[in-house]
Amino acid sequence: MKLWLIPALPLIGSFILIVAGSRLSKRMVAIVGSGSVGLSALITLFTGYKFISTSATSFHYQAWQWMDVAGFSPAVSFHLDALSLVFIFVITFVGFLIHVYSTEFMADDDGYARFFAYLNLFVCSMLTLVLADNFALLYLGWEGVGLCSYLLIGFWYTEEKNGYAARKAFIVTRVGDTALAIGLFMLFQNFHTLNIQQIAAQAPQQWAVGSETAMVISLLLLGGAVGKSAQLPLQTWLPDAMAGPSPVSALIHAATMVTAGVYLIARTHAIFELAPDALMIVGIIGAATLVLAGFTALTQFDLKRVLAYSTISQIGYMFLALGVSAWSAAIFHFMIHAFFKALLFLAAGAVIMALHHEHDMYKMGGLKKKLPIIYWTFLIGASSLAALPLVTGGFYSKDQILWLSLAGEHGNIWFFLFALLGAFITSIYTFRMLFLTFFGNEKTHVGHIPGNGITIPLLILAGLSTIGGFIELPHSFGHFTVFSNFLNPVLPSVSVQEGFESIEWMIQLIAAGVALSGVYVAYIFYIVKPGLSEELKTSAADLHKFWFNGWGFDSLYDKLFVKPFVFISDINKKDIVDLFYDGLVWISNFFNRIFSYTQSGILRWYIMGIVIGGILLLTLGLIKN
Amino acid sequence: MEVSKINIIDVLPGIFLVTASLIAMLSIAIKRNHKLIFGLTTISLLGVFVYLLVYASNHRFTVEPLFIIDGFGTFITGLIVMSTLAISLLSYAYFEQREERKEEYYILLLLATLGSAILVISKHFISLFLGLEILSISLYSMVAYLRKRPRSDEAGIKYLILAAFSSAFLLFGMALVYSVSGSMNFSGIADYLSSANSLPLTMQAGFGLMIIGIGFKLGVVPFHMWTPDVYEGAPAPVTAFIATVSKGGMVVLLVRFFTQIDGFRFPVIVLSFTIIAIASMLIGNFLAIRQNNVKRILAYSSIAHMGYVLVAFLAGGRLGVEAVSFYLVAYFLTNIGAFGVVSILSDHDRDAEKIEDYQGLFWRHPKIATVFTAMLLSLAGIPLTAGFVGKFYLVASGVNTQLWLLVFVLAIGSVIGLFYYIKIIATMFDKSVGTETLALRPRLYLINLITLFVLSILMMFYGIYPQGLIERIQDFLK
Amino acid sequence: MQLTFYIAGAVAIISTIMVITRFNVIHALLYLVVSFMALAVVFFILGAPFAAALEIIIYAGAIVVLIIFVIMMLNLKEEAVDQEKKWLTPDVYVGPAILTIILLSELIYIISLGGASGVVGQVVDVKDVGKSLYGPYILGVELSGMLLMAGIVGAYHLGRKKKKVVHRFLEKIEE
Amino acid sequence: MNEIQVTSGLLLAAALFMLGLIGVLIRRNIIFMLVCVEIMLNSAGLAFIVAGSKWTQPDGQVMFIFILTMAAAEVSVGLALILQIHHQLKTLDGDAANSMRG
Repeated sequence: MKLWLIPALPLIGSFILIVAGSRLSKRMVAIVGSGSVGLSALITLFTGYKFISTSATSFHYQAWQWMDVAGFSPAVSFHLDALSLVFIFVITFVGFLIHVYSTEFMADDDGYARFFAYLNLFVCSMLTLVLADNFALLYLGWEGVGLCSYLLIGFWYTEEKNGYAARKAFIVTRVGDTALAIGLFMLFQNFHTLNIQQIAAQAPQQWAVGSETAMVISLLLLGGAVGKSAQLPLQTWLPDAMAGPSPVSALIHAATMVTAGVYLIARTHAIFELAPDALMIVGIIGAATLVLAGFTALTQFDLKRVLAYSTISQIGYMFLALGVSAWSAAIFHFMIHAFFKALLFLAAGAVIMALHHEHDMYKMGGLKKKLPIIYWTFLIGASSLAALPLVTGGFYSKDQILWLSLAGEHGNIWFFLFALLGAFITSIYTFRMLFLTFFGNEKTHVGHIPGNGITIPLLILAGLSTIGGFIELPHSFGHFTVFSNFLNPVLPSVSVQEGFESIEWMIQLIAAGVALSGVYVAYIFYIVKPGLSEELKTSAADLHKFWFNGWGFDSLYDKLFVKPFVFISDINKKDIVDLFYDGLVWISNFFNRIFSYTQSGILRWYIMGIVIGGILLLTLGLIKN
Repeated sequence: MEVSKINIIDVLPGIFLVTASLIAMLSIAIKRNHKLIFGLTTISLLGVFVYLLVYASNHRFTVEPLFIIDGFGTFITGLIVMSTLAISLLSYAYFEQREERKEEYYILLLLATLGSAILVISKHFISLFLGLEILSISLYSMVAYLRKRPRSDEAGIKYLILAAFSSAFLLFGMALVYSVSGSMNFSGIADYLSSANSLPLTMQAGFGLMIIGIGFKLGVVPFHMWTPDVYEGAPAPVTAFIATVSKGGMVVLLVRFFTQIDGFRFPVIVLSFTIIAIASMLIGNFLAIRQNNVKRILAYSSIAHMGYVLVAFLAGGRLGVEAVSFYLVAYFLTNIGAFGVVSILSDHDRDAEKIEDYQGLFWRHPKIATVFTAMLLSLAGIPLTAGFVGKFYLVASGVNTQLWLLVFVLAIGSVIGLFYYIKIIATMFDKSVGTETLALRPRLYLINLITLFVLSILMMFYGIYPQGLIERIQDFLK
Repeated sequence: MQLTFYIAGAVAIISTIMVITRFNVIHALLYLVVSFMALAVVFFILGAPFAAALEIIIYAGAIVVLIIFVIMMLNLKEEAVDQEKKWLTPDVYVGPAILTIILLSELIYIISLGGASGVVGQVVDVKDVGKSLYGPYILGVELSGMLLMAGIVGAYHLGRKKKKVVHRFLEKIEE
Repeated sequence: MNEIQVTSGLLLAAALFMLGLIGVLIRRNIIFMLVCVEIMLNSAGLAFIVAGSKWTQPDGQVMFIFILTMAAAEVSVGLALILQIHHQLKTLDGDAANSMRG
């Protein structure tokens, strides 16, 4: 079992690139950068094969125990079970494809080696996060992901707005991280261990269902998850994070970072199940986010921002699934989403690159002919995102969530309706994007025609996002449940409420209908009568603006937090806390002068010191006696 | 005569060292040859170490009435022997280039090591005293070894008068203890104390006077004033020896003595050591911050470090002893490394002790500067160095026994300490190139360089993977 | 017995006071010999005849003679006495004296109250000492040999007349 | 009563010890300092003999012998050093040897 190699290889790659990157040729950089992740992916395949063939429930590997002192025993040890296997599979494979894509995409960039170093580190952090067997290591990965996202979003740091976006991502996610850290402290306080498996095993014995502590801890963990996964109310960083290069966006959105929150909740589901109210909140956050983000996506004109909001919305689906205890459905959607979202981002990146870094969809169009491969793969990804029935992976994964949000034991009609509304909007904005970009007249000249480095990953991802759906089929399609069976040892399956089995086909029909009608609406608005959308925009200008600005969250936060904080900092320019440190310095210097005086170099003086010490010791003895 | 009772095997390390020093002396009588005597010294030290590795593991027996040979003692003896080996490797080039008669140095080095090794295994006032004095008397001459340097003589005489002076206190204290308890054996004193309900005043005074003698050797406040002057005046390898082997032996003795007599029962003793520890941690660091002489900075920092060690000593128990052992390993490694850097950079007339000598060192001698940086970071206790793990161990033992005040002062002291360690590092990275006054000797210093590399690799290794060493220590202390 | 002890003790103290206050080193050393002899008497009274003999032979004999030798080698002249007079002024000795008196009174208090009661005077003769020295403490004797060796090697190295500083290439020729 | 109390012996030792101590503190001549340290060591030896005599054990005298050994070794090294210093500094002033400080 060389489990530790999986995160170690990208780390080593990153290390090599940091140390020697400037001396290596671009070709070598590409080989080291993507090769390390590729090897990881191979080992993942091998490990996965072994895992399945031995039908083990978990592998455990302790790579390195730092020390074991007085009960403090930080160790780098990994735990592999079905859940983390799915994650590392997605991370390494999608990550690898993104790396390959980047070798072409970033070919002309000066920071080539730096880019791959960060990218490798990103993958390594995420792998550490999902493989960690204790929360301390998980937190390390968690922060590593945060750091790398900061570095990568601000990759083109010469432009001020990129730096701003990077800082925003870092600070906003920090809010969640803080909550998570407090939650972890509380966990340690309660269980005296940070081992995830032990905590999961002990939690049901220690807490009753609905226990207050469980509730508080769950909410704190949720806080962390919400921050990283860009859910309400901490979603504002993600759209700005588009400032980074497209492969970075793909990596953040598909394989790493935003899914960390989903992973965290799934991983700690034992705690969440003890706090049904917290679980309910997870569902509500998911439902609200998916609709909110969907409406915002409708109004964006920047290609990548549409995709960003769509990610927020899709993660909302996963949260909704988690909220109704449909654990494996959430993970299933995560996987499929990773495929098609990576595909969409990479394709979008190719489009943007072809159009000389033009992001505005209204300035695109007619690319269907010029970039056929991109078009077809993008179409597959878009259909999957819009969950077009039967042929797309997205349909099967999203359908499962829709179904369980209604019929699952924690499901209700409101969740279902929100999810349905979300699905409708999703297919509208998805096809709006497709139509605006690829159909109609060509508005910008096509420059760079993508080569193999870009098209091959796209084709593979397109394949995966189609085939991927067929590993888990609903009851009405033959009830093929490889995926949820696989996850079952880790994530309990959800039971369906009485009397709902019979209407499953109806729900599927509705979902399919909604998706198709969304496509139709988009078709009407953007192909048949292109003027119609403009009319709508002007007639409801305020609403459009409101949606366009992401429901005004940014300005709200600006008024609520940023402005007061700046105000306080203005008052406190000479930091009060600094006084303490200045004081320490002053005291040190003061004592230094005094005691330096005693080091006079005169022998008799030193003897005097010893005598005085002796007198003090004896006097102390006499007083205390 | 009942001489034959002593099992030769038990005291073999000591016999080995004695024989080595005798052979060294005889070889001088026949022909002076630096290389030969250096080789002899290193080989015999290696031999002792290998013997300790192979034969002496964690068994425990006593050689009545003077010695106790147990895991703790064996472990630290091994550490001492290895440290002396490293120091003698560093000494070769250092003394080779100086036109002194350098051969006697090795005899003294071996004898001093013997003294320290005896301190480590002694369980009786007589062996304590003899070990201490063998160590001290060898050190007097080692400190003043370079006779061309007035500073060396000055340091020598200061050390001699003060050490003899504090030995007198130690002896008087021991006499008082003996007069009350009727035994000079640690276990005899422990028996007396366990039968007595309270600590008799005379005995208490005896302990107090003994603390003066012990405190002097450790260089803790207020018996610390000799440290900077002696460190500065002594040749760099000798300074390394004083900082590590000489202090380490005393630490072990202190731990053994007070653990055996269970001195922690008596609040006045604990209070005395607490005050000494706090004063050492603070004053040692305070003294260093505006110092511009690297050797003196290291001297002041060693005062503080001994204060840190006292925290674990006061915590006592298994964890405390483990912490002391680990800390000593880390402390030995880093100090020998640091003084090794000083000695490698020293030229014919003076040691590289001014901070200006280090200006821009990184751009002139990147390897040496890197080693020195690593050593300083370890002294400062930056994570992933042995120093950090050692310090963490100390804190853990302190926290475990709720010595909050001590732990707090330890933290404050470390923060202050960071300042002057970083100051040296910053100086080394200063791009404005310093004066190239100190020339490295080619060829000769290769052996030093290799030693330094080994030391720094070990230091990093124990920082990244301390668990092996921890288990080793636990195994020895079983 | 008791009276002899007190007289010898008084002599020892007085002569030691004389030692530390003399300006001439040789005078001081002569008082030191007196002090050691008085102590030898004390040892004898305390029942340690062997120690008494050693005190005279080694301390009063060997060590003091050694010091006198060195003083003669240094060839100190009359100025040295004047120098000592200048050094030993009240502002030099008042402070230390006060400190020492504090320490002494503490020790007196502790010793007289501190439970070290009992009488002394039982003779422990050479035979006992010898048996114990070459019995259990044999290793100690060996070690004291090492101690002396360290002293001899050190003294030899440090005390050797300094060579004229010659260039390293010329050194061989001069030898 | 014709017996000598342990305390008297120890007090004599303490008095001599303190005289030696005061000598070290007030004399600037290094030879004097060395001599005074010898006085201190000697009085410590006295204390050992008193204690040994109290318990009628030879251990006190054994220790005295070792102290004697150490004193001899120390004086020899010390005198050699003093010779050195006299060569170097042309003085025996202990206070003059203060080139290292701070």
